[in-house]
Amino acid sequence: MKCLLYITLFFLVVSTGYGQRIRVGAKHFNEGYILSEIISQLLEHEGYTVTRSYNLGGTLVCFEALKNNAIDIYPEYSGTIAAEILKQPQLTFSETNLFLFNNFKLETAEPYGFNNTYTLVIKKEISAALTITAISDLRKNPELKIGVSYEFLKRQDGWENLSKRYALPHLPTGLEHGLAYEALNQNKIDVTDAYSTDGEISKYGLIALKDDMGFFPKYEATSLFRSELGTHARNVLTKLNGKIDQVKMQSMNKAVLYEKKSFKQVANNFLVNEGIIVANELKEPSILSDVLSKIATHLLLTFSALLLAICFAFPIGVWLYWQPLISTPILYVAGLLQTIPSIALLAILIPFVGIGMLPAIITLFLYALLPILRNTVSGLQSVDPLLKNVAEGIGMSRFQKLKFVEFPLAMPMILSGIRIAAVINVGTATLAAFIGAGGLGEYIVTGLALNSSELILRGAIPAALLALVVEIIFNLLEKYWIPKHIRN
Amino acid sequence: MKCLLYITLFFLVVSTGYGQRIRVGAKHFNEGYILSEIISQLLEHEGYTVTRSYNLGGTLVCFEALKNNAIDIYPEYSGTIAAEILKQPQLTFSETNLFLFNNFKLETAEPYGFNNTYTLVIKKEISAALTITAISDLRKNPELKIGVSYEFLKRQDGWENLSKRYALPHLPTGLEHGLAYEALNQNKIDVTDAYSTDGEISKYGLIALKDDMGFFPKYEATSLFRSELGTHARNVLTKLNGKIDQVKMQSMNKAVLYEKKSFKQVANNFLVNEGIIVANELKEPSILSDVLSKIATHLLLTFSALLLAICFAFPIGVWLYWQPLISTPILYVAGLLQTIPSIALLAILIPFVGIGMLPAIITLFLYALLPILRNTVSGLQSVDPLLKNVAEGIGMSRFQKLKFVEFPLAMPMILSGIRIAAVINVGTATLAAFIGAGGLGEYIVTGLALNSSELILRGAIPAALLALVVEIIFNLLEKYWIPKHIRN
Amino acid sequence: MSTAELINISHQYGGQFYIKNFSVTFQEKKITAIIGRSGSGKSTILKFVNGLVKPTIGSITVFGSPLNYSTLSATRLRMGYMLQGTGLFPHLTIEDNISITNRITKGDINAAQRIEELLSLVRLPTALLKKYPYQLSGGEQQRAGICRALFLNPSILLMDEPFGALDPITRQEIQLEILKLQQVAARTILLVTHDMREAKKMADYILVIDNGEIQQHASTDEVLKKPSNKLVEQLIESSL
Amino acid sequence: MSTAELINISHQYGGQFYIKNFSVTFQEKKITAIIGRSGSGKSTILKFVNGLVKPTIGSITVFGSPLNYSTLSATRLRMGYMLQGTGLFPHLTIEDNISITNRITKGDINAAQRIEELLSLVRLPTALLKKYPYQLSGGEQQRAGICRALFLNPSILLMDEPFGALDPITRQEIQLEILKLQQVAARTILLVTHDMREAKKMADYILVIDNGEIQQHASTDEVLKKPSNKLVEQLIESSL
Ligand SMILES: Nc1ncnc2c1ncn2[C@@H]1O[C@H](COP(=O)(O)OP(=O)(O)OP(=O)(O)O)[C@@H](O)[C@H]1O
Ligand SMILES: Nc1ncnc2c1ncn2[C@@H]1O[C@H](COP(=O)(O)OP(=O)(O)OP(=O)(O)O)[C@@H](O)[C@H]1O
Ligand SMILES: [Mg+2]
Ligand SMILES: [Mg+2]
Repeated sequence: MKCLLYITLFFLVVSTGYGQRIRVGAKHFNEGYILSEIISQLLEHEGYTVTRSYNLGGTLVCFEALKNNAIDIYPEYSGTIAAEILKQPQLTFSETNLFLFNNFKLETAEPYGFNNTYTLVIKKEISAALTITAISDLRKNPELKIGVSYEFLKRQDGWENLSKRYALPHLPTGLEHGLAYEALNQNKIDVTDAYSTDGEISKYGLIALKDDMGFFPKYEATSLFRSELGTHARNVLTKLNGKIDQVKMQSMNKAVLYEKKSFKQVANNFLVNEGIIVANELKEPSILSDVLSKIATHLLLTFSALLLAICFAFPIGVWLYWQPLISTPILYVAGLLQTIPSIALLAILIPFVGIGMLPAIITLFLYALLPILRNTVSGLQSVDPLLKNVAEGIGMSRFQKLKFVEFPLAMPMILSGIRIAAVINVGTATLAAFIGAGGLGEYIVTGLALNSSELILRGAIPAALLALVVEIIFNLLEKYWIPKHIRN
Repeated sequence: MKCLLYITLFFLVVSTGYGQRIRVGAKHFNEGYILSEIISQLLEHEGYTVTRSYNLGGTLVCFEALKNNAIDIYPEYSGTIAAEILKQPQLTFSETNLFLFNNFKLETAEPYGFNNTYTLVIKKEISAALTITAISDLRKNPELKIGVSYEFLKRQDGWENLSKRYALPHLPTGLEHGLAYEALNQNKIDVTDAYSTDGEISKYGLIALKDDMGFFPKYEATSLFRSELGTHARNVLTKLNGKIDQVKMQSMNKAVLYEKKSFKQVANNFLVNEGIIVANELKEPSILSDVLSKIATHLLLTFSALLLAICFAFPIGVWLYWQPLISTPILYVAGLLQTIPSIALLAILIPFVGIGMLPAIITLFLYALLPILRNTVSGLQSVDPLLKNVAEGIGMSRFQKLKFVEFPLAMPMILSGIRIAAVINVGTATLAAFIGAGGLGEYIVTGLALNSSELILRGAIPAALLALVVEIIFNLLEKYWIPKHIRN
Repeated sequence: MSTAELINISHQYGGQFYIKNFSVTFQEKKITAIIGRSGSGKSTILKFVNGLVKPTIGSITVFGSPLNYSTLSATRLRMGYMLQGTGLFPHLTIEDNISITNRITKGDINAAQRIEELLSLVRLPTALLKKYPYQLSGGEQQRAGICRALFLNPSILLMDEPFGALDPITRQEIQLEILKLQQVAARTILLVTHDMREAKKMADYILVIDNGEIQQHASTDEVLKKPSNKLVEQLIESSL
Repeated sequence: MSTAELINISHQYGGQFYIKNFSVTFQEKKITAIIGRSGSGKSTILKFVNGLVKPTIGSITVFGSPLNYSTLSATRLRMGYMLQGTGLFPHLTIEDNISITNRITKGDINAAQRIEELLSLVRLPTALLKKYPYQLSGGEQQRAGICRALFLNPSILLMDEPFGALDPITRQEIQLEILKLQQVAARTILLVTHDMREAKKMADYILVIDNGEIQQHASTDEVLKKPSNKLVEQLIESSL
């Protein structure tokens, strides 16, 4: 039992360990993953050990995580820092940096070289034929058919104001954003709106028109990191300065979206092509190995928490059994813990223990306590009193009675409690992804975000199978531990 | 046992009953509640029985609920319907209506008479002194200090474009929205941005400037309802046409926010003052009685689910105990159910059973199954085989053996399972508010939305106490059912 | 018809055959004492008759017809059975333990009166009725067990060392009471005992078995006078 | 020093006093048979000595010093105790049941050899060792219980109707074995029994109690020859 506890603690220490270790966060969308992976591989190439805390949800979770020293670095956009995080959109880049440093001891690197904002795109042939390269060039071509997404029609940095600023005479048609590129391709429209780093720009070979009147706000990507980051690491990061232009970002986004390349692969190709790192064998995890590694994390989460809960609930359960008067209030507290909704509990823990596995394990641990505790107490209580008397009369001490008689006879009930806890844990652990603890929940969270039922199932099915496996393991343990006639 | 089942079913039927019943939904913010309450009281005054499904979360949940016949009516804004729901912001009001009818068999009433959008506000004295009543009047008064919220600075229908459109020369300062009214009051600024129906406009006696160049988009409030709604009910709804102007809405919002009036009270005052309904005694629930009624709902949710689970798990548990071969797979399935995250489960159920108590009870029921089932089986299995033999040898049938010997002796374990399930249910039931099932979770959900820890605690503390009460009840049951020496 | 008969029974416990080709017919309305060394199969025979153990091979006849394992409980209610060891239900009071068969059959017996009769038969004070088994001494528990077996006035009675934990005085009193009952309305009684004097006093017939085999089955007189072999002789000698 | 003494014991079970001012000194290294009617308090006396029941008033001396309730388990290991009813642990094999005290004391006894000795003493085949209690007959279980009580060779031995479920032959054999043991190394044995012949054969002293009161406590001869009152006389008569 003790030995199991040590193993758990060891895992915890290892998974939160220190040294030449840098923790890289990522925002929760394709481009965020790609950029984070570029940073990670660059750092790894320079000899750092990188802990990837991807899947950190939105801007605020990333920023909180950085602020609270749960990660060391993540890629962010200048406009987002000013407008969304600092709520002061008027700030210049250098003002932003000053503010970040003074208030949070955070710094940014130089921009990577691309600007992720709205833009208008046009087919290469038309661009060439009519020599259109900037938005203002559209003015002299009123015959061009412009079709923009409903969202762009509605937005205030959208069509209405854009056309006013550039005095564009066109009357655009609204269409679904998803259909715009196809429409362009089939020459149903000539111009549409897009994000400047959309992979489709690269895929369909489109030209992004220059915003020559500076209408669209700037969202320049850069590394945002904690000031404690050593000078060597900072120097390493400068290698990315100005290295990723719009076109490269587009083609990386395309590679992920349309060429089924993994984030790892895309990042690696970029770094090698740019000569930033030398080509190396990239251990590319297949879906299978990725699922397996997520299962491993999931198991680690579930079982560390379960083991902790067992190590806790056993002695407490015994103590409660010996001291029935205290037992009631303690069981009540364990019950109260259970009434805190899991997401709330996870959120509550962030300020105390940051993000990652630790708060997840604590949450799971707390949820596992009640079933084990209650069944341990009830199980011990329901052992035949005659046998308890015999054990005492024979000369067993309290502990020996527990070890040789009460525990073995209460074991079916205790195991039943552990099984309930284990299965609840496997389920609740899927929520742990919300705070970057990894595991199968990552698929589910990502799937919910991208509305991809394939991804959701990629997480849900192994989780369900895991529950099955847990059941089977316990069945075997039961067979091994409990003589058949006691099991019935 | 059976009797309990009937009671549960009765509650279910009553709570989803039919007749002259109209189900009114509400969007999840003050104005939404007020408008829904006005509709509800109007309908009630006309003799309808109204089921209030407030707390339906955002626009999409409301609309889905309406579309899927889970509610009959809720108040919505023209701009929101076009832009957010239909994603076609260019649609006119009548086009929107056509689209709604053709695609979803939904209709809208005439607008209530106010437009909830951004506006600029100014103090009455200044307005009078300088005769400023419209935004364009500001142009001639460049000395006025304008302070606007960071959000308004950032937004595209915010300051930048507004000042361009109106050619305003002022240089605004950014400030926290929460502080703007105070700043105005203390004459630190003269003009700020506001929502046109903000209660503060009424509270501080401010003048909302006319958007004379039509810069801000229109968000006119109206009743959105299912086409099946009878003509009489439609006629009743017309009584609201044009009856709520900006000022009235402002003062209603103020009454809720600053005069601590309840939604019910405010709605009632409005209807009576407008002469739409005759004054009647309004049974105004105090906070206490509101908490109590939420506790009642919470209890209803928890205990219906628990009773159902018991009614299910008992026979199944017995069956599994009798047929150990089937037992394993069935217990596995119960375990699988437990691995579905609760929110996902609630979401999955909406298409099948709509919103409200039913899906919540089903979810809670599924979660309660495993602990009861497993402990029932284990408990029955661990009854002393000698006593089972005696029971048989005496002449008991299978059922009698169960009733007289196995159940009583397994009772401590079965109760332990039920207690685990009950406490898990009390906790999980707080999530039920997300799908409009009511209960204490409403406070928590509302509190999370409004970032009010007072509200969160108003839900969390009674939930925790409820868990305590459940424990105490079960302690008493245990004392009553199980002889002391069997309990240990 | 309160017959009980084992026909060509063979049975194995955990692998190897323990009883082989065992046949015996118990005399109707008589007391048969079953005698034998520890582990010889006495309790097993009662379990066969009661249906608690189904023999691997062979058939059993009770109440004039073959034992039907699908309607056992009805049959058993007509057959009192007192297991070795008392087997009282720990969660029921003595009163409920004794009258449990009344609750099963929802019978119209006047339970209170019947309980009183039985208590005086086994010399138990009524003060014990509200107690739970764990509050009773070994002999008291055993006597409560006897009451339970007799409650429905069964016409076949299986008793597995029913008086083993009783002091000789009480033992004699109860023996006599049972004999009295037998005179009023005779039933078929199988009485497992280690006490030859008990067999001699109560039994009409004696069945001696060893290692699952019949050593002798005859009237009490005959067994006592002409033990069929050394073992029977020894058993009689060492306890008479 | 293997003394056992009850001094001025009074005890109540659930409200009213059951035993009052009870004092008795058991002869060291002798066998004392405790005789009495069912419910007279025989088992309770053994429980006092073992410490399972703490008397409401009064003190107990064992091994020459007052029974210390905080160090009971050490004391009990020197005191074999066989409860009424066998009380074998259902989850342990017979072997583990018998040698459980060896695991408790982590003693250096050669367990296998000791088990073999004890088995032959109670006439149990070694084939039973790997079985679980539920697979044994009543008498076999009882004998396993005797082995368990004897395992550590205790110098005080409390036996509550140890041979009640045994056939007379086995019973006699074990009685003799115990007497043999007693000759080799005498211990203080308290033997609760309902069998006067057993008392006569084995006991040096006899303690007769009734209703929690001592009726007679004297050497076996004296009790048999001069019963102190009617009850003692009856008890002797009805079972000798
Ligand atoms: N836990 C208890 N609670 C209440 N009364 C008890 C308890 N244990 C024993 N008694 C009562 O104390 C009396 C003496 O019990 P004890 O077990 O000592 O009798 P005994 O002499 O061993 O009888 P027997 O020969 O039947 O075993 C009995 O009348 C019994 O009912
Ligand atoms: N469930 C079982 N599994 C294996 N063996 C068993 C089982 N029940 C009984 N036996 C064996 O069958 C034999 C006969 O058992 P039974 O209980 O009939 O003996 P008995 O004559 O009643 O003995 P006693 O006088 O000791 O009660 C014993 O040797 C015992 O070990
Ligand atoms: Mg037997
Ligand atoms: Mg006793």
